[in-house]
Amino acid sequence: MNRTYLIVKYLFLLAWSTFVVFPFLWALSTSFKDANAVTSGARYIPWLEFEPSTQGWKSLFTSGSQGINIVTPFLNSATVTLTASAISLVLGTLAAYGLSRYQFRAGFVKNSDITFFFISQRIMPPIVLAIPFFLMLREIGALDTILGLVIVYIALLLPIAVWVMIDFFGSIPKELDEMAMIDGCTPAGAFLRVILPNSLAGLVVAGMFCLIFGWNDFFFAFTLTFTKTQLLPVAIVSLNSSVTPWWSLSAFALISVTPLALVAILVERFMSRGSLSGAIR
Amino acid sequence: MLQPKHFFLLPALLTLLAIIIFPLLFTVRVSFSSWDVYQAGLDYIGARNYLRVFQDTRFWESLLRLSVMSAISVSLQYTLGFALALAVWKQTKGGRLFRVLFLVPMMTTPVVMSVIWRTMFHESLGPVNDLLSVFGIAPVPWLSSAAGAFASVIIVEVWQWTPFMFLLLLAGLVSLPREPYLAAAIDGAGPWRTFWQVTFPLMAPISIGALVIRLIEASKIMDTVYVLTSGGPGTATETPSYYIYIRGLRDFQVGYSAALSITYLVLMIVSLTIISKLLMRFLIGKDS
Amino acid sequence: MLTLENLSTADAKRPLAGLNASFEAGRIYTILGRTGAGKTELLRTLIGLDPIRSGAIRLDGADLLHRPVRARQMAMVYQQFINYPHLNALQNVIFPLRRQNVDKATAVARAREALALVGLSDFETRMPSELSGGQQQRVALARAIVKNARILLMDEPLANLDYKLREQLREEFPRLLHKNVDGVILYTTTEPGEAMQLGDEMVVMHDGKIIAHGDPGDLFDNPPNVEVAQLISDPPISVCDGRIFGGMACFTDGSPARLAGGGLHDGTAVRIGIRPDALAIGGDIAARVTLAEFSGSDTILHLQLPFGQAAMLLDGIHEFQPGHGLDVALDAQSLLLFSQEGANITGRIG
Amino acid sequence: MRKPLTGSLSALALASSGILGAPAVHAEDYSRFGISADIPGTCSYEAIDAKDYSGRTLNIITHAIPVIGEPTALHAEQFAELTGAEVNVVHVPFGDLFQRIMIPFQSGQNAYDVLFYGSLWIGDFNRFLEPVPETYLNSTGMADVTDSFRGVATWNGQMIQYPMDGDRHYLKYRTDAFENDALRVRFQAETGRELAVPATWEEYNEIARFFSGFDWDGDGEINYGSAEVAKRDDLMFSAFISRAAPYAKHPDVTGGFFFDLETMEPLINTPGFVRGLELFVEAQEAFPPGGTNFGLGDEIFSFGGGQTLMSYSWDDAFVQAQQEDSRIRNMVGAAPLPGAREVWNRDTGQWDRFDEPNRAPYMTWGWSSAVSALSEEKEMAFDYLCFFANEANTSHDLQIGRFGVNPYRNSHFDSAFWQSLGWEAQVADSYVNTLSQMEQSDNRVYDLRVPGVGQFMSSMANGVAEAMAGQKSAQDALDGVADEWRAIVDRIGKDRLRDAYANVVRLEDNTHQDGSP
Repeated sequence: MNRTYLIVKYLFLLAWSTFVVFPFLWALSTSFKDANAVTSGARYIPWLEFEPSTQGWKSLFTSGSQGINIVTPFLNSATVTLTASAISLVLGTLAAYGLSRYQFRAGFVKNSDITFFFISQRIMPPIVLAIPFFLMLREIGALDTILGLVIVYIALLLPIAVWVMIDFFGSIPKELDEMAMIDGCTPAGAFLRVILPNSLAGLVVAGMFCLIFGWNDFFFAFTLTFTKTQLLPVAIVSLNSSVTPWWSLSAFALISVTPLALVAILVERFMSRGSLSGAIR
Repeated sequence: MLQPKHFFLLPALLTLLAIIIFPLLFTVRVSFSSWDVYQAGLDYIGARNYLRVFQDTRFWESLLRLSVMSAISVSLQYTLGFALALAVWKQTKGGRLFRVLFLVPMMTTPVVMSVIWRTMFHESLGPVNDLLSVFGIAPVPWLSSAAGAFASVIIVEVWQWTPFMFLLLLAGLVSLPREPYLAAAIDGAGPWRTFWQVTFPLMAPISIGALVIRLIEASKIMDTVYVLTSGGPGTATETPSYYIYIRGLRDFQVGYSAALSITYLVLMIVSLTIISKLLMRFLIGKDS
Repeated sequence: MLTLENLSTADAKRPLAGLNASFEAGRIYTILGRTGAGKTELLRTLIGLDPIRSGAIRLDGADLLHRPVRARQMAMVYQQFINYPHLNALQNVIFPLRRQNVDKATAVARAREALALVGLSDFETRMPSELSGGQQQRVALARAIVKNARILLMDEPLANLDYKLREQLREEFPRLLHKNVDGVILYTTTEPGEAMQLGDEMVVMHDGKIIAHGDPGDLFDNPPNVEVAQLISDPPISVCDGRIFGGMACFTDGSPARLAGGGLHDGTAVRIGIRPDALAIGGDIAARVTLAEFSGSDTILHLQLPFGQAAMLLDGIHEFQPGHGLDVALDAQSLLLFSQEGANITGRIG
Repeated sequence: MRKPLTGSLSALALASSGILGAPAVHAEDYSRFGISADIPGTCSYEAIDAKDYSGRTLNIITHAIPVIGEPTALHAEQFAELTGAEVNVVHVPFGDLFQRIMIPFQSGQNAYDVLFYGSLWIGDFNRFLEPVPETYLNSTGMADVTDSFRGVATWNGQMIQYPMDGDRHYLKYRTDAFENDALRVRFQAETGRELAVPATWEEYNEIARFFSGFDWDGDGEINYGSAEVAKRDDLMFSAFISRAAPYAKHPDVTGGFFFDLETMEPLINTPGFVRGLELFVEAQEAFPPGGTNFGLGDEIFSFGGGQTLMSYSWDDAFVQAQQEDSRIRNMVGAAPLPGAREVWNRDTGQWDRFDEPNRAPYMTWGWSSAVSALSEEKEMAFDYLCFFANEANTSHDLQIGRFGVNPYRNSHFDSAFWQSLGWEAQVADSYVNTLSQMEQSDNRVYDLRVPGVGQFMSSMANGVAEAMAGQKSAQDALDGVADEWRAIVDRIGKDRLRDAYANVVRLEDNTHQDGSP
């Protein structure tokens, strides 16, 4: 019984790993192909099955007309994502703490309604917000700037931060804050000295979600910029001409996922320590 | 009067309001206008756009399709995510590697990853049919048959977002109290019964949160559809978000797409409220 | 001296209803009541965590209500073992001192002292998660003591510990607290034994009200009313209906309880309390066992008597099947007589 | 990567500029820009070099790299170096280009000075575009642009787009298969007809079906009959127009192809279109696996990669097949789009029979460029466009297939030019002849260049997709499209549309502004 269970478990883990890894391996292989290698059917191993070409990778680091140089977009993306995530995380954590510890009431609006208001911001399909955001940023002169994107991304990311952190704070006993206040802390002191240091796991998870959704947003980065401020996902589609460059997109997919994969390693550390305890609940 | 509690909530609330209030009100206003590709402006045409939404079978069909699609894909994500979380929860050889690996798909850029998947599903140049042929399976019309396209979209969604469920559920599992398990062990419950009588009920609150959030996100599915199938074949994979995109930014019927969006928003809020109530009753057995 | 004047709350699940009491420094007050009687609510209100609706709280005459939590000079030990998870044992105890602006060196010295008092000198650098439940609660106690608070609140501090530890700490507490705490000590518990053992004075709460306040021994011997009587003994006193007949209390089957009738008219309905030790095996009352349960090294038998139900305490472990019949005797000295309204009107015969 | 300019090419380029006699000796050598030599002209390297735009900025939106996007960026770099201007270029995939330009237009935001986009959007963009100034209308390059491409750039008698590319749909086929005797014999045995380049879409479908499902070129991979753009929201609408045109565009009927210009009643569900759609649906059986979901990129890969026998759309697939490292280089031929022997005559309400198949070349939308009316750098913007399309640059760009710059000047229809790039004479001839024949046709079909063209086309594409997927019959699907078109006409306004559509009908009916033939 136990043995069968173990075998089944590992088969399942291996099968899923294969499923997870396969697209990356395919992308890795494809990133070294050219049009000829692509059009001659499914080929997997360079040299053996096709003549490798580095044009996919080169096209991502070419300044000039024949490719894009993703270094600047990479830095832009990092700036926008990190700034917006940091602001969202700070504001979202504060709000989530307030909502999890205090009762708010304004007319018929209660805590649960405020929480829902935050989360409901994720429901709206982004497409329809493109034009209003465009007009708004235009008014404040923030079109095609890092600032403008940060503003919009905060609206996208704040709800995520609030959602994760409300769940997280819900798992931290209220008595801990009370204890801190009994021991002489102000409400802010209790939050900063006691709750925050114990929320690292939640912050890591919330931060990770912010980074994921910020880093990978294509739509707003695309609609709200012109020629000066280019983010990473927008840069890559510059190569998506009549013929989709399988090779460049594959190379890009691998490059783009790397910084976040490092975040995954960080998150895993918290998971194995068990200190994500109730990151969500 | 401002109390300490307000200093926690208000910065975020006011920031979000400041950013979102204009777009939101503007969208509502636009939905009552005839803003279109030839005339940009806020005239007032009453509820004409909404009447059109009401008669737009393509929209309602896409909603129906979406509910089937997201129900299948989110429940697959949940089941698989739960199974994976259970599998690496206890001491597992290579557990850390698995955990990192399982997280990575959700970190990929959907707009790019969908292209990679499209190349994989390519019926004559892609590896999926090529590998299937090794097992003697005839080429599957992944993107050119209604069922295949539907399945492809779901496969990509499951690939990308099962990690989300996995992470949330694993975090939940790790923080479960130990006592109920001791009690179950004393009762002599087997692993199957322990799961259903202890683990699953204890995980219910996390499950509901994760399911609702995934439903919200999954319902916005758009990049995947655009890249993989363009909503086709026919309209077999057209979702409301993609349809709104077509109407709004391809056709540039700004007023009409705003009306579609507001309708969508209201329907989503209503159905998510109902769904979470039902989940509560089903999984926890209580209301609210 | 801590004084409550007509203290009421509204919001809580178990509102307090017009509490009046005063507590003196240097004494341990145990607050006894069932879960939900309002004990915790009282402590939370005192410390300022829950708002009040009306009334006043004074410390040596000064109004405490308008002071924020951090300035009420109170300390609290929770039922759950609440320590700061990110700080080690020593840092936990230092924490309140630093908030009082005690300089670092002094704080460390005093914290060490406090940890030594609770016997944790060897565990200073352990994180709370690396300590046992009992040790965690000792850290919490040290953190409460070290502040030199005017008022120390302890909310069922032993409830979540296992039996042995509980016994051990119960032994230690009175000496430890008396020696190290100058202020008022309020200690809530659901266990009558603990309340009597630890309390210099005992307060009994029921339904958000204080229903008795006095010396534990007195209250036990002579509970002022039927609620107190039921709360104060474990297993609880059983209450059966009765009637005055010939100036004497009798059970509903007519058998005499051999209690003076308290001057009531014949036929007046009364309630007769039977302490668990009032019953003994071997007598003329036919009884049937409905349930046998064990409490420590004792056996509690729930019996069906001709005039009602009552619990009996037996030394040692005895196996009885439900339905087993046996004859019992009733000791009149251990009976209590209550008016229909619940007041204790016990009068001994002779 | 780039081939050196050959003698014949420079001769051609010089000839095209009409200043053959001028001395080719210049004070400065511009060959460092990748051209073999500057060619004198209005916007030659030398002329632009003389301008000083330092400290000023030019913002350009264009298509993704490489098609049009690469030459845009290349010439932007050159322009910047010559004039000292700062030039920013943003590259956008075709599917998102319209909204990326339209949102700033509608909100009055001056986002881009120069725009490269699909010429069919002129109906939507015309209000926001700056007419081409006199100087440039009289430039050396402009004089040589063919009539049809001048027409494409003109709106209400005014040129508002700057011609820099010529596009059309034509048929591409594998000559190695058509000339293979064994296959010819087999084809005859099976169908009873001789194998020839299809002259009608019925023949196209038949030949495609025959060549589907076996490895007729011996490369070890199974081959198929036809690669077409059939993915709904890709460019499928263009493919459908190509197929339907000869059945629906009667040479004797004037006054509108998509609409009856007088009533603005949609013609999309008339028998000619229905027949075209039925044949499109039928053709699916000769598609490669997944072919019903092919976008333009897939089509190019499929035909250009040697998988399919025939394809029709823009130049890309042909150019891909003719790449130096292509497996099927010089095994491809170009031909006019197939025609129809039965053509619907909406004047008489019946089918007319044609012994010589009726051809209706689809002058499909292609790349065009324009200057935004909101721009504050209009002079520099037009200088850039004129420089982009100067004689030296155009000759250079035509040589590089991936640039997507295709013949649009009379001088480009010269077989020798293409042979100089290593094309075999037969291939080059078929290419040039096919293209120039289209220019000479009197029965051309143009895109529906009206406001809201996106709405009309996406509605049409959806109906076509429903028929292709078997969700509806061809007639039902197009009836549905016609209903939607009527609704769009009501929303946008009949008169507004008629005014715009008249521009298209004038081109189709070969009439001039004043209505005279």
